[in-house]
Amino acid sequence: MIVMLDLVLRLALWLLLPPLLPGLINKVKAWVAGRRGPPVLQLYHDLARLWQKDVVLSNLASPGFVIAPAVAWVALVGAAMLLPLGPTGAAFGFRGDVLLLVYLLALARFATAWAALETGSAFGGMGAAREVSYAVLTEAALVAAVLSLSVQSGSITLATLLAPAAGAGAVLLAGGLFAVLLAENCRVPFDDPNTHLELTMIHEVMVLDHSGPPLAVILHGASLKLLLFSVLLTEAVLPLGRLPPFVAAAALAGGVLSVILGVGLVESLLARFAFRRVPLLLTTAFLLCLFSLLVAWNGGAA
Amino acid sequence: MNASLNLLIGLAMGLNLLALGSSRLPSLIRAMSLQGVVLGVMPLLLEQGADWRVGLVALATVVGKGVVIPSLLRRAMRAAHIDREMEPFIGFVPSLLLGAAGTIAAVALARALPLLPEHQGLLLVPGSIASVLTGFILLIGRAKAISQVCGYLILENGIYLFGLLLIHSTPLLVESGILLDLTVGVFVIGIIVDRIQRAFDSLDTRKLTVLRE
Amino acid sequence: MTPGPLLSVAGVVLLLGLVVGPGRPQLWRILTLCGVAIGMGAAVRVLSGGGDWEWRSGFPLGGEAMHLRLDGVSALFLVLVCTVGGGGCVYGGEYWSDHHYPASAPRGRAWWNALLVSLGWVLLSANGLHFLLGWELFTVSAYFLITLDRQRLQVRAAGWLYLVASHTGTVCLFAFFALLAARTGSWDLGPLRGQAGLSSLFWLALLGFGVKAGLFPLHVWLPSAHANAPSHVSAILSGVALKMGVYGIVRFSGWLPVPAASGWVVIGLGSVSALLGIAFSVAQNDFKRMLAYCSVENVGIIFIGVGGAMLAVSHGDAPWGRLAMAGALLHVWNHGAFKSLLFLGAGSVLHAAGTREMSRLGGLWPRMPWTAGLFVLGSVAASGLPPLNGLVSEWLIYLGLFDAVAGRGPAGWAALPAILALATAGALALVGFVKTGALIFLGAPRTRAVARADECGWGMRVPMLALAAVCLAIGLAPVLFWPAVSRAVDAWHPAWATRESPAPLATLGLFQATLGILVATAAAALWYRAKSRGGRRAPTWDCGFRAPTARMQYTAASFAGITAGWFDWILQPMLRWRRPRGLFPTGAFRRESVPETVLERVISPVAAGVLRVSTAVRRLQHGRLQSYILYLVTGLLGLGVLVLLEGAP
Amino acid sequence: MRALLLVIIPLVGAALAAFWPGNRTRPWLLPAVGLVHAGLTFWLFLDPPRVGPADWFGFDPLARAVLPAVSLLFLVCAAYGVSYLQVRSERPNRVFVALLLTVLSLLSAGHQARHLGLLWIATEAVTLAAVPLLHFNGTPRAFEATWKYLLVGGTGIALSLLGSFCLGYSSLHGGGGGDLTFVALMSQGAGLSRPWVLTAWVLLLVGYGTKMGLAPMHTWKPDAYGEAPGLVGAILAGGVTTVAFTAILRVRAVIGAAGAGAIADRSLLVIGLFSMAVAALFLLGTRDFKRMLAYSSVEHMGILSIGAALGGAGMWAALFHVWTNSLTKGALFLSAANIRRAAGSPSLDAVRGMSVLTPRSSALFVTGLFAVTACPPFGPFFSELKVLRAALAAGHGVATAIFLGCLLLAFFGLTRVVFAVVDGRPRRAARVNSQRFVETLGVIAPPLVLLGLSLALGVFTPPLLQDAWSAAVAQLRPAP
Repeated sequence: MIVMLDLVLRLALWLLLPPLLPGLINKVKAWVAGRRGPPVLQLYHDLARLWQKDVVLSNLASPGFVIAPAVAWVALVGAAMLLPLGPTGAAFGFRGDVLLLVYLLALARFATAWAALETGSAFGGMGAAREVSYAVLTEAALVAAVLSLSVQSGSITLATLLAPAAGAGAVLLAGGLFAVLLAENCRVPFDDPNTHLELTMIHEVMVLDHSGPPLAVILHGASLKLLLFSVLLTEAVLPLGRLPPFVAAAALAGGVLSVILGVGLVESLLARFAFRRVPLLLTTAFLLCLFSLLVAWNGGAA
Repeated sequence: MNASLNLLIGLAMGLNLLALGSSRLPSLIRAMSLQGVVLGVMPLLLEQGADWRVGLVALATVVGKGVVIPSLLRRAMRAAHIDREMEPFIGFVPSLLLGAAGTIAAVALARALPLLPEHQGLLLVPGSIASVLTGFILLIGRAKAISQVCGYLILENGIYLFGLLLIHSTPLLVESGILLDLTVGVFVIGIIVDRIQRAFDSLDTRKLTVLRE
Repeated sequence: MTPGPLLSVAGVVLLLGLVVGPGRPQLWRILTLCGVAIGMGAAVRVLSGGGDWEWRSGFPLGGEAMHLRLDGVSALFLVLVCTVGGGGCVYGGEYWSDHHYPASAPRGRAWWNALLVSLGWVLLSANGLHFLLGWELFTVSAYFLITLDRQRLQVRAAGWLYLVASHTGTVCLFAFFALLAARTGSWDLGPLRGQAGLSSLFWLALLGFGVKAGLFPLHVWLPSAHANAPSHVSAILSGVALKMGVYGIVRFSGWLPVPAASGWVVIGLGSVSALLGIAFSVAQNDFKRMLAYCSVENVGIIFIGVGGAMLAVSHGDAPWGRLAMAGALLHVWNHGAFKSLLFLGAGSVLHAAGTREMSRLGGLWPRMPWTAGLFVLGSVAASGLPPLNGLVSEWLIYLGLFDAVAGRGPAGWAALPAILALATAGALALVGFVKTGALIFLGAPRTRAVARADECGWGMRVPMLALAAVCLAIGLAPVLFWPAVSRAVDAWHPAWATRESPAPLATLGLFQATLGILVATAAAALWYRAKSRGGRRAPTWDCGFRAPTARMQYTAASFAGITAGWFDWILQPMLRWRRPRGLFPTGAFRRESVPETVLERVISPVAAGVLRVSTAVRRLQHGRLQSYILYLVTGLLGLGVLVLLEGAP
Repeated sequence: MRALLLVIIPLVGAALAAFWPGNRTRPWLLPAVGLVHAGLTFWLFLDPPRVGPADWFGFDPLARAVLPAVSLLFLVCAAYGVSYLQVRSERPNRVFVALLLTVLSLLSAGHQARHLGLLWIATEAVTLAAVPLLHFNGTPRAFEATWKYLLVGGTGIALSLLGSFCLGYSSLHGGGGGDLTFVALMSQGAGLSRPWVLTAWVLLLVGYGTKMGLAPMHTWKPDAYGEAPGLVGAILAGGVTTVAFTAILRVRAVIGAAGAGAIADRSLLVIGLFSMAVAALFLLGTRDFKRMLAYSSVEHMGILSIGAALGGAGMWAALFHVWTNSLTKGALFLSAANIRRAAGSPSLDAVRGMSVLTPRSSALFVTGLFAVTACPPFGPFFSELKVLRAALAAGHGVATAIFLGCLLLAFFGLTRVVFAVVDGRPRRAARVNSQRFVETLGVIAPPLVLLGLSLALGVFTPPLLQDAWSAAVAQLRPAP
């Protein structure tokens, strides 16, 4: 019973909280720019409206066009459920679940890119190609980060993996993972979620032809992914496992908020990179994670 | 006895050089046939004396190499209207020098090979090697089929010379060898040279290079 | 029944099929299916704990008494042979029918059975001479299967390349087995780990079997052969024949001692194959070549696992090696299943559309919904994504390697790059499969040929469905397959036999199954919601572009452009293009092709050099008798000098 | 006496053929004599006669180990010859048939010669008897080939005579009374004069090596095999080369007894490897499928020579390879002859797509290709692997690597040529020409039988045959 309740609460948290984050980011950006900005809860309104809206499908689209967003969303929810939440630990942890998390993210990516290609539009192809290509580097960085955490903790179960601090390499790891977060969630400087109809985007061009409930699912999934990465980053860097439960919970919340703040600030202060420089930045992120891995390896040996 | 034999061997070696140096086919054929006759006489001069079989071999050699083969060659030569070796692969002067060097090498080489007591002092081994080398030089260096046949026959003369060492201990081997070689000679000349002459209308081996990679 | 009678019946039935096959397709199909089913029975019996089977004949064959042996390792591969062999046989009946190919279809049936029998023979042989015998027969039958369509020059060229490459490998194996026989004094094979003097032989085996397996620098024959072969043949080549190379390495690294460096080399080669194989795969425009290169990647993944296990053994029998080997062996099955499925799907597309170029396809899903669905399923499995089988085996390998890293021993240094290579290769595979699936099935048809395409019949559909079922079964219930795999691992390294499964496969299976159910539910729900919200059809919006044409869609080269760009150093793409000029441009084009770099940049120049030597040497046979005599004299002098030198005290 | 019959019967047959009136019926003498000869050989094989140590001639273990292969090959080729000569009924075949039978007789004599001189006489006589067979076609190309065959072969045979003299002379040094039987020479052992023995070995190896076709003395081979009728090629490649090889083996036994076995083995190994390398390089580029067979033959002579150099096991494998190579090469020659006849040319420039015009011969040709390149289950696979194993057991690592490399290059070359002949779309000239050639049973069955024999020999090597090889090895390499 307790287990069920735990599960339901977690699910509720993961489903209800994410749409808040984009609103917060927008608030930060508005605040930096000195504007009022849209309401924090804007995305909730949008989602509700989209869910009610009619759907227009491309002539060329197969059922996969609608199914894929659902697949991606389930994959992201599954990944989120694997992630431990600070002091409460994971809903169900097992050896190697961290790899499953990485591959669930990949499944979500596969589905998103597939859906983008359904309509045969050049934009869809462009976005999908960029999405899957850059993900090669982010995935390498993510796995390097996981390796570094695993070396440190001697475990490959998320709950124990994320409990101790990142140690000496924490700063490197934080930098690397933050870059991965920005790239995976299509934020500046990799992508610009605000511009539309531009040839240089990733995520937005992939969902150009989606409408109504599928689009709502996609947007919700995107925000869920943002939360997922924020939590992952926070837990990877902060030694939550060593703190008392309430402090840990507060630290987690604070961590997520500061990540969001960071994203907002980056978006306000930086311009989007030219595309040919994106791989360079991602390689840097990968190298940061790799260095933290080496630090962890040597630290353990010493 | 040995002295007269050595004299004949020396004569044969001289004929080698003559064969190498002659540009006209008739003189080449003459040198070859003369050498054959000289060789044919040799068994009769060997110390051990001669029985009827040796005599037969001698006769066959003299007749074959001195008469039959030269006449066949001359006939082929006339049929093909050639009497001169043009543009040999190895020139006459180089051939001569090579032949001379070969003769010296043969003498040197023969020292490395021990002789039986009864053969001490005989020049058979160096003479044999020198003739074989001469034969090779002609085979390699001449363009006309007839010259090559002469080379082949001189090569066989060399082997014949060597065979004289053994003619009394292993008569069968030597005698049959000599006779079979004669047959080859006749075969080559009588049939093939003739056929080639008819098929190609020439005895220039430069034309016999259709089969190649 | 013990495996013995089963195997002999299977062999006889298959041989009977070989004999009657050319004339009677129906009977052939029945016989072949019976044969593989019975063979499968024998293998399953061994894998389900029925005990190993071993048999020695009283009579000699080729001067040696026969020695057959079916243990866990060979049974595991035998299951694969039977599965794909049966599937391909059914598929081939419709795909390569007598109606379409009256000349070659009968031949193809006979060679198919010859291939199956020789594959089984290789797996059973425990005698070096007989192993080679089966190995060569397998190579030759595969050659004739590849070149069934001998009229086409391309096919013949690909077949010849396959043949000579295989023969190169076989020559290495000649040396390997002959050396083994010379050192042990017998052709008999079996566990010989104690004889340390044999360890250096492993390098020969790696070379010989590596060619067959398609490890990276040795893979040169693979893309063209797999692309040009009839698709059911590609399926068995890629799904099964490559695994024979893996089998060889697994078999002999288990039976013979290996050098200390071997684990490092194998895991290194595996990583390189995985990364570069998939890099080439992503850059292809021909979808069968793409699948072929993807096989190079998967073989690389398998070798990462095998190399990891070898490292573990050489580092004190570390238990994580068991995981790596189990992952590798399970991946043998998995790759066999999903790659065969993909090749069969590719064959269906080829059959319908008549081209292998992705950039000439598109929009096939409404015409071929079954093929499209099954191809996507195969793609998901091949990309190693949950909830299908590709993930399970990769996950096992990951677990082993992560444990190696956690152990912080020297083996960790090999495991670290391997993990990164595995992860990167996985992400690249995703690029490749999204590209391939989408370009073939999604969007608008790019050429008219596509518009006439038709879905394949049930004869081709059923084998694909069966293979898809295998992918699903291993993905959703891996725990059912664990005992079989673990028996194979134990047969490889008996010292690990007592330990329990260290991987929570049951939990993984539960998670995968739940995920599968949730995906299905969510998809259905969203589909229903979309339908209820209108689901109106309209032209693709495409940012308001009014007259989109099929030619404006993304092409294969543009999709892969970013990733291929990172590998330009090895891909060496050849670009030919003409810019549009003037106000009314005409005749602009841009063609990009990716050569087989190792073949064209390394092997071809070497081959050209050898041919130059050959040409130079052949000039010596110029027809002049004088020179021939000179050669003879030279030979005489040469031998004289040799004897003089040798004879000198 | 029975052993002598092997020589006499074919000679009688030859005489009969020389006076046989009918051009159409005369070829039947070939299989008739071949059958008697094979039967007699088989009888002798099962029940070998006693051979006295001083006998000049006899069916000794070495003859028993090799001669049946030649006899078998001749029988099949003779059967092929009947159909072949019917196809070529425009040419008189009196000389051809008579000399083919003479060749058989002389081959039998050569294999059974236990005397240095006799051996030389038989070999020389075979050389001469084969001359008219080579120019059976009567074309200028054939005469050119014959001319080269005769002069190169003649030079070689002259050198082997010189070598025989040297060996004889060395025996005189050792106090021998001029007895040149191999048994007597071997019994003299180290008493033979060493400088003369070594000189003799070099000369004999070059001389008989020329006959065998070892590089660089192989130059006559492509021309002769390329221009001769297929069955003559098969007999030359499978029979005459075998005589030369047994000659080398017998001489090597004497050299070995004289204490120079290691030197002899080294020279055999070197010349064998050199032959394989040269053959492989030529095979890579040759554009004539009949010449290709000649180079392949050179390669296999190299393998034989290497096997002979590798001690007892190697020699055993070499004798095995004599069988497998003779039979397999025979099948290749006969099927190539069919294709050549149908296509009207042996050149790759003019021939392709023969699987359309002569499907059966092409299938046989391709099968023969795989058989000769050591593809199981045919015989060469087993014999070559045994050579390989012997080489590795003897510790010749580098030589083995070269050996395998040459096999590989040869495989490249052979497959290239054969598939070029078989595949593709036939040319018009070949189409027209091939209408005059019918693939009757008479021209298809012989190569098929040979392939079947090669297969059976590899898979089920008769124990009796294995014993025969072992006995021959014991004769040639007596245990010290």
